[in-house]
Amino acid sequence: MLMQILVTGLLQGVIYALIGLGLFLVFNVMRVVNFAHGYFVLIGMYGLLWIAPTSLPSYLVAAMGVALFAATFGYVIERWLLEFTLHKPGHAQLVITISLGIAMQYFFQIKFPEPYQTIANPWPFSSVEILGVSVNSGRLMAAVISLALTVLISWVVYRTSLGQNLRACSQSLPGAVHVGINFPRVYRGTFAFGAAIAAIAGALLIPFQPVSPHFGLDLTIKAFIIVVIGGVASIWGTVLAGLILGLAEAAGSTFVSGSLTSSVIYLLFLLVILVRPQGLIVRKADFA
Amino acid sequence: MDTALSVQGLRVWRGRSEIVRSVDLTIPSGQVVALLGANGAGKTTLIEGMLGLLPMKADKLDLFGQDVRGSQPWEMVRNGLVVVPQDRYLFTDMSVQENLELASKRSGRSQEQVFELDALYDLFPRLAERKGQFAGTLSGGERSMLAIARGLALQPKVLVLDEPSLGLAPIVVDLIMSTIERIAHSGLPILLVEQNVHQTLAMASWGYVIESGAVTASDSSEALLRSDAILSGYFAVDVESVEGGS
Amino acid sequence: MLEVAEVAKSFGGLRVLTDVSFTAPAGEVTALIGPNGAGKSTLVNLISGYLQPNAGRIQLDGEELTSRPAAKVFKMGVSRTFQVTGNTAELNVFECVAMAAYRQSKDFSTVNRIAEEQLRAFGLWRYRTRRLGDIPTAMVRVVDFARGMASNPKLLLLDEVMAGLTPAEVDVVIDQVRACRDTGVAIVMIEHVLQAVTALADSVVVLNNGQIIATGSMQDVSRSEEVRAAYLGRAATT
Amino acid sequence: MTTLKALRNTTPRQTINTLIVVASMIGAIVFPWVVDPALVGVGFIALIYAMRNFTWNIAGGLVGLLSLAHVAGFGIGAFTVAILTWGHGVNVWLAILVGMLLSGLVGIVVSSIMSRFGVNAFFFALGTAALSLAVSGIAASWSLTGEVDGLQNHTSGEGLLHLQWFLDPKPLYYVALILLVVIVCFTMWLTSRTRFGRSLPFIREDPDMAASMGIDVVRNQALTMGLSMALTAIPGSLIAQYTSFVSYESVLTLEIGILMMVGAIIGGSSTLAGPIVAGIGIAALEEGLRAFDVTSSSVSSITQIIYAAIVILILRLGADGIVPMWNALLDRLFPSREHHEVEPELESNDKEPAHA
Amino acid sequence: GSGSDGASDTGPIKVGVIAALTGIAAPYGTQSLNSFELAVEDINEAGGVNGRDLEVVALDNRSKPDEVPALMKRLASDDIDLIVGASSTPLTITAAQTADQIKVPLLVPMEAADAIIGDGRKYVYKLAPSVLSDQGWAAQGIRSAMKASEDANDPIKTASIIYASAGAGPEAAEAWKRTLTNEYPDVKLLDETSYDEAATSNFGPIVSKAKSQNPDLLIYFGNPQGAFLFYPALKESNWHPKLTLGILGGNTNAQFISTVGKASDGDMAGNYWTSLLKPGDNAKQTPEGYAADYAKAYNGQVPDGVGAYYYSAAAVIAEALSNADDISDAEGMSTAMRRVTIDGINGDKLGLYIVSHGVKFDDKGFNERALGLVTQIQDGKYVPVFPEDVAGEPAVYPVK
Ligand SMILES: Nc1ncnc2c1ncn2[C@@H]1O[C@H](COP(=O)(O)OP(=O)(O)OP(=O)(O)O)[C@@H](O)[C@H]1O
Ligand SMILES: Nc1ncnc2c1ncn2[C@@H]1O[C@H](COP(=O)(O)OP(=O)(O)OP(=O)(O)O)[C@@H](O)[C@H]1O
Ligand SMILES: [Mg+2]
Ligand SMILES: [Mg+2]
Repeated sequence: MLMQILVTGLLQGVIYALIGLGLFLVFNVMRVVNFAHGYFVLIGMYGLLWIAPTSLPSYLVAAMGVALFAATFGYVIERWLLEFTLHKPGHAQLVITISLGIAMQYFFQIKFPEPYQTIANPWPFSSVEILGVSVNSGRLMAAVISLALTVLISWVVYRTSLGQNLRACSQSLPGAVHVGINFPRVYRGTFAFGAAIAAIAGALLIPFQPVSPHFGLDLTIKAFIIVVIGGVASIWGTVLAGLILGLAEAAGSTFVSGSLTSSVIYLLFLLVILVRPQGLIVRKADFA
Repeated sequence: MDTALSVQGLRVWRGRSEIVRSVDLTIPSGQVVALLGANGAGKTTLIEGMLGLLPMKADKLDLFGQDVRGSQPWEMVRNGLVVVPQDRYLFTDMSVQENLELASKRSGRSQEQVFELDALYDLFPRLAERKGQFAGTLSGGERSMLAIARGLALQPKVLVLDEPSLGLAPIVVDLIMSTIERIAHSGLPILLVEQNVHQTLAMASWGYVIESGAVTASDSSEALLRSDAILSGYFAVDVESVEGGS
Repeated sequence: MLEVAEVAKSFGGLRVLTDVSFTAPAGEVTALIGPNGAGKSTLVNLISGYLQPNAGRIQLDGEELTSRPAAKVFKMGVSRTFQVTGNTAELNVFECVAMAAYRQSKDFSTVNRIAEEQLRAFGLWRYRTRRLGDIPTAMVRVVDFARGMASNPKLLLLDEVMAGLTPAEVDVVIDQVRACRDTGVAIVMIEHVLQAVTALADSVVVLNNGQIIATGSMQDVSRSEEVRAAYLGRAATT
Repeated sequence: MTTLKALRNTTPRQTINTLIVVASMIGAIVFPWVVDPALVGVGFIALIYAMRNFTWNIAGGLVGLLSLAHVAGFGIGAFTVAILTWGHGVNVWLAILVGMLLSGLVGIVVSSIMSRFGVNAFFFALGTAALSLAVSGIAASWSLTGEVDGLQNHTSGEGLLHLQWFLDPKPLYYVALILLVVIVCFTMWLTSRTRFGRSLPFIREDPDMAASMGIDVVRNQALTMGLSMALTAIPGSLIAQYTSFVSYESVLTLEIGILMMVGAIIGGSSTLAGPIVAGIGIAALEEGLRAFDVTSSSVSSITQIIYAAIVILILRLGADGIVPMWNALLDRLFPSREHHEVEPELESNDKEPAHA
Repeated sequence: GSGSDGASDTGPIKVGVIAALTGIAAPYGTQSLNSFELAVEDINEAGGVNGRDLEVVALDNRSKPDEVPALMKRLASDDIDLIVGASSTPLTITAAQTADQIKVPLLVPMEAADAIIGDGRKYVYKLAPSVLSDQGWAAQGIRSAMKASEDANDPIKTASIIYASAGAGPEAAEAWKRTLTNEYPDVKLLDETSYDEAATSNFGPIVSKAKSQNPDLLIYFGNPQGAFLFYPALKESNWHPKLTLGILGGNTNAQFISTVGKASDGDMAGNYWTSLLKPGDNAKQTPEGYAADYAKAYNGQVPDGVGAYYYSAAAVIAEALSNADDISDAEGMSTAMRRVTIDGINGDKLGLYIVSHGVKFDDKGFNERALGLVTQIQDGKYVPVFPEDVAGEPAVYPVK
């Protein structure tokens, strides 16, 4: 039983972490709270539903395709709808992304009136035993790929000069300009990238997770929880928080009854915010 | 062409008010040019306008003989026009070292590194002591030092310093002034904005006095030191008292 | 009178102040000078309740200030200015000063009257409807100063209010500081503008590396070799 | 008093805006008599939106607390009336007061805990969202709140005392209107005349500086949050009386919380009028979009997309919201004296001695 | 609205529909409005009622209960004397309250919690049975499962219940338990788990708990977002109880079989309706015909019982109107509703009534003849298995 919770929780958690990561980057670099993030995941899900790939290669190509599409879409959104708000005080971007989410939700509702569909499992095996727990291949591969992407992203952010530019923009925009960083490009790139990651996560989810337009808001909120619990200081905080949320859900659905599961999870989340307002992982200056 | 930077008819807006009106200004290669003016005269606005951070219009804006009107600010920086801003704009959650690394990496593509990190730490030993500390927790003076060091790490071809000595101890001001002089001798053209008239003019070859967004005097520094312009333009507090005086 | 006794402060492993003691009597200007990063602003933060000292005590007229929260310290009569301006751009100049005046009176119109007086005295009246972000940067600190005065404080902490002012403007502020001192307020002034220190300081405290290396009149301390080496440099000879 | 006069130079903009306020007051009063009776209910909903947005904005706009906890306040207001009045026969006005008190208490506790721990604005939003979701879950599983089925009004009293009119929505409309006006006037008085109210912008912009002016940041923040949430309970109670039914799905959805925030922000959260304008505007827009033929269900989804697009468009035109945009427009059309003040003005008593 | 001005006596008879076309309940609302309109078209084609056409006036309540009263009042002021609605339980409760206040009859075709009628309302009529009632889907489901196992000479001995805490879950669980204890005291209830749909994205742990107890009968309720995950998880666990029993929600959703695939095989469920129901003798419209018409009219979408009940609701209204003495006001309309008697499928005059049970409203407004239908998924189709008079095929037991 415990094993079961551990395995399901961690597998789910890795995917949450990937979804959270896209939001984290956008929030951290641009200070934009992207309420449409969950709907970007839906782009991946509905995109694959629409393409309906039948083989593994076509599935992978389709996933790539939706990621590319989401990136382009994200770029356009950033360029035309968000960029102008970024230097201004107030929370216009918040409302814009909320509205964007609403528009996307109803677009999906019109295009895909039949809710809760999935695609056929593209992986060549159907389930495997891990530590005595049988796991659906879709879930397993989603987790594996998410993990690989997470590692890749953190490498980019911490080990490349691209990442350094990202962090510079996140801390002082005028500072970034004064050292010659083309910040609009960084912003657009980040937003497009965040959207692409979300779409990939969606593509990974759709083989086993039925999709409906309302799923977007749920995912957005989960992604936020992850980012907040993780803290803005480090990518690893986000990853850790993703895993914790996955585990909490798995444990919660077994041990807490009824609608209280969410309440318990949210209250726990609140507690974490209070105890660690800076998030789980805080970067310390070293007083060498 | 031996002018590093040359502007004509520069007008800069903040919001809907035109703050800088039709300014002409030239920085010859290898010289220090001083920009003087009372608080709120528009010095910072002028610099931010040149860099393209504020809405502006100019009849001419040449950097080493090339028309750079319409360039984005980051392009200006990459072309060598480096500004050490009055508000410093450090990367507060990065360490001193990371701030400098970031700047030197960004510049280090084609040019040879004139200002190595080690040289910068030699210049400001205080920063060397604070290498690992977040820039956000530095003292006021330490921030100024870091901002200047970061500017130099970008390997500028033209350096604009907006009140570099703000909040610095007299001994550091001396240090900075002599550093600026040394850098200038090595051939780097510098535009220096300072409140410290005498020290500034002693170092500069040419000076501009700006008042309510317009240049009211421009002369060699010796002439300027002796001129009325300094008295009426610089020491005056208010437009009205100038008007009363004239 | 402000009494600072054996105060120490460190951040993480970094000792910023060690064993700092001095007094700032009412009706006098005590100048706090020293090289950058000596710990002057930190000391102001300790006195005004923004930071808590690791050791030592701070008292104002015999009342304990140590470890009191900032708002409480203000109510007890300590006003301060900020060296690094925060997110104040959207704030209205008049409201800033009026808000501080509430220490003197709870009455709406009295408060507004005090604010008006102070703004006029500092030559800031014409800025009254502006946002702090729209007035020249150096003026923001003068507004801070006016704000401090509007609260009718017992102790005024000025952290580099003259930085960036033209010599003429410095003269204006010097007059204000004098006028304020003459009303019997204890003033602690951090300055790198020596023109002002020389003109105003009744006594000078020199900090270096978190320790006091000299105290006395400006003439006294500028004779000290250590002070010259650490702080004054060439300025001492001119 | 010269100070006040100097501060309150009437600009053309103010004159125009005053006229608009007067006109819309008159409009609001005669509204139920000039429109189709069925639209009175829409008018009532519009007032509820306005009240919701406005009360949210007291904490959200004036102090910058991006709160999603307000939906909990809204729900508490509704559930208190349901439990006390419908369930135990307590007078509804008393129940409303109790609801306000409870909701205000939640606000105070939430805010003081959060700000004590130094939570930043966005985290505040998400933390409070979590709280609302938790409260919603609790309401869905607690027998006192009717679990998933919610609570219904089976009482039959009508009239002002019972705050209930089964057939004619007009009286409830006027009650909402009067309450809205009272809340607005109270807030205006608070923010311009009292120390507490005047301290709010300082807390929003720079809590450190606020503390240096003797403002107890944590306390004032908590009080504002409490006040704001207490007032949000009022529209909650009114809705409960209007629909005679409350459940976690009807008054405790995060969507309501988000709508309050969105409404205040598109109206212009830096202004008092903004949230009201937006509330009424949104209700009118929803009504206008309903005019489309809904017989095909995708038309209904398309109206939602149009609605979202209009919101985005408004913000695209002016990121600060409708009312600031309007004010800027008026300033441009009728440049006022204030504009000239950008130049240093000449005032005889303004000259300081240039030299000592 | 009242008053019988001459013009309206010959013009079309307007019927109001309040549905959730947007928001959380939109999937239901959309199908119900579509079906209702389809039925009205069919009625009008058949010559209307007493020579007058029906006309639908639909309003979207956006899934928000607080919008409903104003919409109802607007319909009433538009001279509409009968309203159909309103998609989900909270919406319907508000509609029912308002109906009683404004004294306009409200016909509730679909399942909504009994609370909408409660101890009785004068103007509310509920067509479908209740989850909770003794003749409802939950109780019938148990009977059907027990009968299948008894027929197979392998009576069910143990059972477990897993249900979503939201929606009809708690009511279903209560009815299941009640029926088991009252009618089948020998069956041992091993476990009862309620889960939170919003926080459960993987049913692995819940299924493995059930697996460890190994009940003969696994009883489940979940909305689509839960059911579509639960059954695959059950399949992955490499364990299957002798029978799974569900009720409405996800198990009878139009997408259930195609999305869940093999994992749904043999699942028995209390179901609104299935297109395999045998039509009556008087049929102008058959269940299969309705499904085909719907698919033709709406892009090949497949309707489920929600649509069928709304389609039938229109037939009920036509029946009421055709018997009525006076339909010029709401009072007359209400009397007409109370007079309706339909015996069973296609038992109405027009032959358009396509659900499995008859109609006769009692004093409170509940349908006395409402009876829960039970279907089992066989070869990818919902086959009616209980009650016997409508059953097509015998039930399969044990599954696999
Ligand atoms: N956002 C704004 N809108 C309108 N006017 C502004 C704005 N910001 C600044 N100003 C005004 O622009 C003028 C020029 O300011 P600027 O900062 O360029 O002066 P400066 O010469 O650099 O002064 P300092 O010595 O204080 O740095 C000032 O009078 C100031 O009040
Ligand atoms: N939060 C902090 N964490 C770590 N170090 C800090 C922190 N705050 C200040 N310091 C360090 O403490 C030292 C003293 O800072 P302080 O601001 O008091 O200097 P100062 O004397 O006011 O200098 P200046 O004249 O340059 O303003 C500096 O070296 C600074 O880097
Ligand atoms: Mg400047
Ligand atoms: Mg300092």
